[in-house]
Amino acid sequence: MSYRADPIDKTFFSAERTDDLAVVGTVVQRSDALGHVTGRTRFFEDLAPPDLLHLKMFRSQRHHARFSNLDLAAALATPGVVRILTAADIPNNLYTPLKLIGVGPDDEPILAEDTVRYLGDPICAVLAETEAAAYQAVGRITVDYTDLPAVFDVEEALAEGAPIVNEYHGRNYFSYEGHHCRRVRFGDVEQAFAEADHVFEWRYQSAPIEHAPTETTGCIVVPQPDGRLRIHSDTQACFFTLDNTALILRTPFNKLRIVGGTVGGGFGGKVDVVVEPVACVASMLTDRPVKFVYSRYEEMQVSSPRAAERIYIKDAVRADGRITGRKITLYVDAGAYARHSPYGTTKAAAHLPGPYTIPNVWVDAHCVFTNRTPSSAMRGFGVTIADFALESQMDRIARALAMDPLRLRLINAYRDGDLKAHRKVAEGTALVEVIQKAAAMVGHELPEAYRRMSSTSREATSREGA
Amino acid sequence: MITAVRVPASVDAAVDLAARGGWIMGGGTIVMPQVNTGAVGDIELISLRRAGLGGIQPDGGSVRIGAATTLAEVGEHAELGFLAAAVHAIAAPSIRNLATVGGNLFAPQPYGDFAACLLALDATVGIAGPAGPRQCPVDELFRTGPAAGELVTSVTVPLPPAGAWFFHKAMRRKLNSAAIVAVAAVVRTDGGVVTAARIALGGVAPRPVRAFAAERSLTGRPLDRAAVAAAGQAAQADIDPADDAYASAWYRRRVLPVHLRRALLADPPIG
Amino acid sequence: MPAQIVSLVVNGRSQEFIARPGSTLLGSLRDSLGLMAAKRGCAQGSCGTCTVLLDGAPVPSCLVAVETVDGRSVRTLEGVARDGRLDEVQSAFIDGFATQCGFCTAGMIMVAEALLDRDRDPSRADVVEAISGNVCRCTGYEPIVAAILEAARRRRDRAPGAAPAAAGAAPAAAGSTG
Amino acid sequence: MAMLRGRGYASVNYPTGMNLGGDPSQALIHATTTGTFVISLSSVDLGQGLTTVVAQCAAETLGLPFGNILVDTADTDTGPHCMGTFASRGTHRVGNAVIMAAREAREVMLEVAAEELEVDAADLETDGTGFITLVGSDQKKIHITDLALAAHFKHGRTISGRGIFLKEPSGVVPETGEMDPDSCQAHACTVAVVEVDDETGVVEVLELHNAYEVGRAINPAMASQQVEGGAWMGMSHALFETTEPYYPDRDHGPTDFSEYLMPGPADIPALHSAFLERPAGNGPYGAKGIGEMTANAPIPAIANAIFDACGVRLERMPFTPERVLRGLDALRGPA
Repeated sequence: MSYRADPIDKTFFSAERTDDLAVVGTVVQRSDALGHVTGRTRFFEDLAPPDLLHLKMFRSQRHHARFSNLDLAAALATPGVVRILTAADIPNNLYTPLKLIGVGPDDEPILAEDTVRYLGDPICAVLAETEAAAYQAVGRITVDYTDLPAVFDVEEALAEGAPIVNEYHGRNYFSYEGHHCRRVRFGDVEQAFAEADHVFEWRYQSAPIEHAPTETTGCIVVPQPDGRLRIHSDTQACFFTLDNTALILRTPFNKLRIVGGTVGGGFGGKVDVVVEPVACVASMLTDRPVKFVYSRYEEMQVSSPRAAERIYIKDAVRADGRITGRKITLYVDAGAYARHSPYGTTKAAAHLPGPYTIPNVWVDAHCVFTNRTPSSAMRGFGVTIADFALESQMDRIARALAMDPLRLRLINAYRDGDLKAHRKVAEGTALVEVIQKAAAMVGHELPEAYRRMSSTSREATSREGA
Repeated sequence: MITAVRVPASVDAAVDLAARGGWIMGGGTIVMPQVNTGAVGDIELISLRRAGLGGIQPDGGSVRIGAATTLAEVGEHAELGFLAAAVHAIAAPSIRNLATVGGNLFAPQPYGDFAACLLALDATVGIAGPAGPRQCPVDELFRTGPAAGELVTSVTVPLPPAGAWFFHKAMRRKLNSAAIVAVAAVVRTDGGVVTAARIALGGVAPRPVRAFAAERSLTGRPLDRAAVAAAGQAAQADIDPADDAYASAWYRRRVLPVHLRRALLADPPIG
Repeated sequence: MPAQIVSLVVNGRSQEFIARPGSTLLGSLRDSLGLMAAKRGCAQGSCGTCTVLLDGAPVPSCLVAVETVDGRSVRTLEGVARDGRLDEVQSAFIDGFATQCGFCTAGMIMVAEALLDRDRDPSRADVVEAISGNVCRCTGYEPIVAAILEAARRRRDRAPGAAPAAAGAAPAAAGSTG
Repeated sequence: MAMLRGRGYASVNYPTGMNLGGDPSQALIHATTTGTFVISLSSVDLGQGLTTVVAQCAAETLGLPFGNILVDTADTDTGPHCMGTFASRGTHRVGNAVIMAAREAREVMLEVAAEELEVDAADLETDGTGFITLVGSDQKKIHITDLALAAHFKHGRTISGRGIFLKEPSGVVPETGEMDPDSCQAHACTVAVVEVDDETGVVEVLELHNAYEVGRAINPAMASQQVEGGAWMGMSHALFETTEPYYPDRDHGPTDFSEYLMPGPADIPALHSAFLERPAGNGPYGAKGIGEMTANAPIPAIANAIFDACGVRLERMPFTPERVLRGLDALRGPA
């Protein structure tokens, strides 16, 4: 046996789990592995339809600017260039991907009309017989920019008088049902601070992170005999992409077909719908197959990253380690367009104040627009950076109180039946047990009282600090 | 767009082609990334792969390395064993199977560690061009660059005396990383006292640079912690670091003395 | 200058095709010969997904102008299995759960083939260095390292003391340290 | 100089499913005439192994060998709707839909078997090797291949099933944040051991220990793949990664894998992991989604280990050598 299958410790939750399954819980080989090791797995770019056109994007070289005098003449004269698409060619040029679940407003042009809001904002799309010709033509496009003031810091963006990044929102934040941020209000944190033995406040900051899949985002669109378009895509969400694309194309949904499902790494980056719409327009207007695949540069700098976040956490803590109040101000740097960030910010608010039962919680989670590459979904977004902040905070509190960091967590760990800050009753919790297990794995000794703790009940002594 | 790919079968043919313009290409690791992103105009590529520029020839106290010799070949050559660690620190084996000694002279910083080694070794570069062949010290090539139509045909490396070669590269990961600071040095000692030092630094300036101030500081002193620390401070005058994706100029300047010491003195970290 | 006719011996078979100036070995394998196992991950030589063996040595095929390797021998993942039978590296990758998305797999396996052709008994450090130019974003590398070491064991077990059997079309060095 | 060693802890939870629900996935399943069951989906396998684990769920529910299941997915003409692969929802949502479809197909399968064997369907069971048998009898049994042939050619029945999983969409009370965001929560605790070079600020992660509560590890080797790959990504996020190294300044953004720094195979720590299972009532055989969370706990665990090692508190990601060294310099005071 040469694979890793980490052991399952069945002594935990033994009354709730069973061993009566035949296939589930066993190790079977991956059904896709044979194709991978023989090279027979077909990724979207392994399709090679005849008469394929290559699409390369001319992108903004400015952070925030109006532009005029888009000059395509030299590019169109480049041998092999077939057509150049501009905003006027896109039936519904303005969109936002989450409109499918009722999130608005539309705030992002497929191709820029007269304004660019980040370095790399797409302006026009060159279609050519070869990739080299498309690149060459892109290099020959010129445009006159009139720079607009740009803002890059989330708190500066929210300050009075900051330049407006995205006029479709009118302000530099996403508005949640009339509120300037996603809020959680539970108990009374100010009273908790007033009554606390200790108050700790610290700040945390991350920077944008790229999904960096080895396969870049892309698609190949092939016109079909029945007049429909078949879209070979590495999307993470076939129908989500199909539905968004149909809306942008202003075409019946059944005119499109997505074929995908084999993806060279996603990590959330391939949930944005950024290649299929313009490739479909290109295919419809030329009646030829079209490939639009991001270069590695585009994947690194133009595709949406995990948002940078800034998080302030202020905690009310008793001398025994009980956290009685937690006030969190979160700024999610959405970049120039909303994409999935309004969702991720709400997901962050739902996650706070972390896996701990704290009776007084106050959260303001801001989704902020700045003149940078729009951020979007990435593996755990809303939670990953919050966990960095929350668990750093826990460590600092433990050190400030000279407490064992695991005991501090166990004292505050949420249990079945606890009311979370968002007012859902906790069930199926297991934070206590994973801490106990990890402690055992590294030989971190816990006193008997802590080893006896359970997620299914709260021991009477915990309020007194065990 | 690439208009032609020439693969001349001799240096003379390569020189003739180069005289008409075009980009000289060794292994392709510098040129082809630009070709693949369309970042080139209408140019010809002139590959040196078949121009007879391979081969490693020991000649008494020096070794002549053909410009088209790959870094992998250098890393495996017995006479050049002292350079194996430096070669090993460059990129990855698959890149070293392509990248050439000649090409590395033109690798933009913070790449080009082998060029830093050549600078420390006071290597001589063989150049062919319209005006015929010539030899030039590697530091002169860095200062002036080749003339139009010239191409590098070889480097000749004087072999350092036993125990006089030092190399250390600070990286962002253990393998396959550009240089934060690369230190290559030939330091001669007599009775523990430095009689001559030739130190080259990579990653800390637009080109590999000689650490003249550090060399002066070190010469005449015992090769010990105090002298090397002084040289590390002196070296601040020798560098012109920049911010990039790997590290800031501040960081490079801050850790230069540490890495100069780690290059010259073997004091393993205390656990 | 017009396109050139280029000849390669690919997986033991002579192939000729027309190459446009600027074509890479990767582009030619995929577009002219229909061999799709090698992937375009970055076109910069920095990811390793396009790695193939050129005269037995692993190289990023995206950095090779194809006219410059006219007449040489190339081995790709399509040429690794023999008569439909997986070789030791392929089977060890399956058994060791060394794949997730699969996009890096072709490059990883070709690097491993070259390593095991040269060295029947590589150390862990040898394996780590061999794959240090190949990016995997899914696995954390350890299962790949383990699978390559397992493949070396299987190959030694199959042919103890013998010269490497899988050199195939690649005229790899027959010597070994084992 | 010194190499300073430290240990740090982090414990986290993670929600399964799209925030606030409203993210359905469907599955259709049917038997071919020879008893292979084809699951039709439009779900995407990113490499996490969805197609393998849902086939395991189907085999378990049908009571048939894993080899009898095929998955046909990610074609919007042939597969029913799936919201997509994100939010740690694939295994949970699609697994549930597949189980529901397989239950329906199993009912038909047993009904037809009852007709063939002339017994009551309630008295039949599957033996896991391909036979449907009368409880307590060695004689009364039929193989799925024969049964599927009979269903089609003799009884005119389709052995098929439909499945869907939907957590109904819900909203947020904007004033208070009251909401129902998740289907269940998975849990993890990570312990990191690091070494800090006090002259350069370089951090090496030596060990990562992980305890994961996953509801049910449907395929323990593939669950381990998620933990292992995620631990690497978390370490990578912690120490290396960003598209904007001088954030919020936009300069010097990496453009390829040379500049975009991630740990390579020489930089990986020793990894020790274990699973706990507290099955989720709404999960497929109790499984919770762990695809995303595995990168999370290593980040603060490493931050806390760095503090333990050298007293530097990292408030900014990534924890570059420069940030660690600036912290060390601040602690040491002016030279």
